[in-house]
Amino acid sequence: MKVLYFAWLRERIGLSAEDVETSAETIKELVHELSSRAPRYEAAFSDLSAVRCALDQNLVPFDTPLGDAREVAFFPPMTGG
Amino acid sequence: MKVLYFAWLRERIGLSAEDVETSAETIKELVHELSSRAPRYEAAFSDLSAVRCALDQNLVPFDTPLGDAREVAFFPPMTGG
Amino acid sequence: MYVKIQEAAFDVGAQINAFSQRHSKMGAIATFTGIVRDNDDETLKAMEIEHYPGMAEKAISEIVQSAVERWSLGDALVIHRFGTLAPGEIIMMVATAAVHRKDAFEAAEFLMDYLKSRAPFWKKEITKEGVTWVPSKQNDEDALDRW
Amino acid sequence: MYVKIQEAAFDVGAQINAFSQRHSKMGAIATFTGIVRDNDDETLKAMEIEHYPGMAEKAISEIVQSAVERWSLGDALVIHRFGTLAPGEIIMMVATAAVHRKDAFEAAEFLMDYLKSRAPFWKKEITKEGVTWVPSKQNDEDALDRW
Repeated sequence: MKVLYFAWLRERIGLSAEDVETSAETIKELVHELSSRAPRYEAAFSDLSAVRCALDQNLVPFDTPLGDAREVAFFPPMTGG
Repeated sequence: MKVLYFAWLRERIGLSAEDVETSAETIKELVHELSSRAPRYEAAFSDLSAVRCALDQNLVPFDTPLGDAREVAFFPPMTGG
Repeated sequence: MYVKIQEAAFDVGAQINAFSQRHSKMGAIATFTGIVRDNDDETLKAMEIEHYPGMAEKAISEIVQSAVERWSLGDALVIHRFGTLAPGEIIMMVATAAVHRKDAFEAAEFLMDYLKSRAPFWKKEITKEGVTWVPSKQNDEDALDRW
Repeated sequence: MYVKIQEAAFDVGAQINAFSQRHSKMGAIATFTGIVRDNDDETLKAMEIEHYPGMAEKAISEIVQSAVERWSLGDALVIHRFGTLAPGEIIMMVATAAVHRKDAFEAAEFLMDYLKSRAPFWKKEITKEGVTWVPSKQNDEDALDRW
């Protein structure tokens, strides 16, 4: 699936998007998989209270099942307006 | 003093402004004086709950003393905006 | 502070652009524009707006002054027309500038609530059926309780 | 309903005039304009606005749709910019059209409150001292409790 990163998560991980093969069942499991890849992922995801996620462009909680979603995104709390 | 009438009070009394010599002490007394002049004044002032007044361009209650005010105005509740 | 009572039509967009530009150090601009609305039966031919010259400027300036004191406002603007207007024409506008959006919004609502029942204007509707002075509304009076 | 996410600057006044004209059968138009505000030390050089393309349009359209359903709105408009903006530049605007002013104001405030913490935009301040991601504010989050 496609994984997107925005704002300081993008900067910390050093990527804005990547394709990820995963057998994770939930977003949280995917976060654990990514965190175990490299310290830069671990640092980005070290405090999940500062991270929000969207599944197929809908804001959802971390325990949401990935299902057959095509796109998951991680970003800090939004500051629009 | 100068007495002004607006909206349906102006139409009912048939005047937009007039100079009035009065010894009334309050606006209410002035209203009674005017009402005794002619039926068209009496009709205009028959229900004071539907009338507002301003003394020297400040919205005030009917029991306000005329003092040395130069201008008193009578009108229906305002509908600006 | 800018308060203008006039018969002539005005360009709301140009006013808002100029106001925003004057207050570009503020982050938040709220505006309200009032338009002559046709009645439900679409029989309105014109709206005549009568005002009390002198007192209108004075009352609105006082309302604006109290808004500026009560909220953290950079500035506020009110333009209100009088005379004969057709349905669809713009009657009036307010604009407020503040650092925070809550101040800008609340002050604009406050100004509108006060203009509705404390600014010396009276509206007369001329319809195909006849002529009526628009009655004041109890809920416009009640709206003032909020402030 | 009109939702536009764009990098280009836009003319707020022209947008409001066109919106008002399209909805001249409504009596009430409320608008809000957000401007890049310099910080208190006046050291802001630029504001970079990052967004999530696709989701930004989707999230804002949903917010607007829920406002139109919840209030008696004739229509609503949101324009939000992304990219690099200088202090004093306009970031975004909303406009609402309704028969009654209360609906227009409340819906505009609702839209702003949701845009602040539910639309996928992130702001980075570039000052003389360095670069900082603007943190989300607890009172922006709390503002949603009102709705």
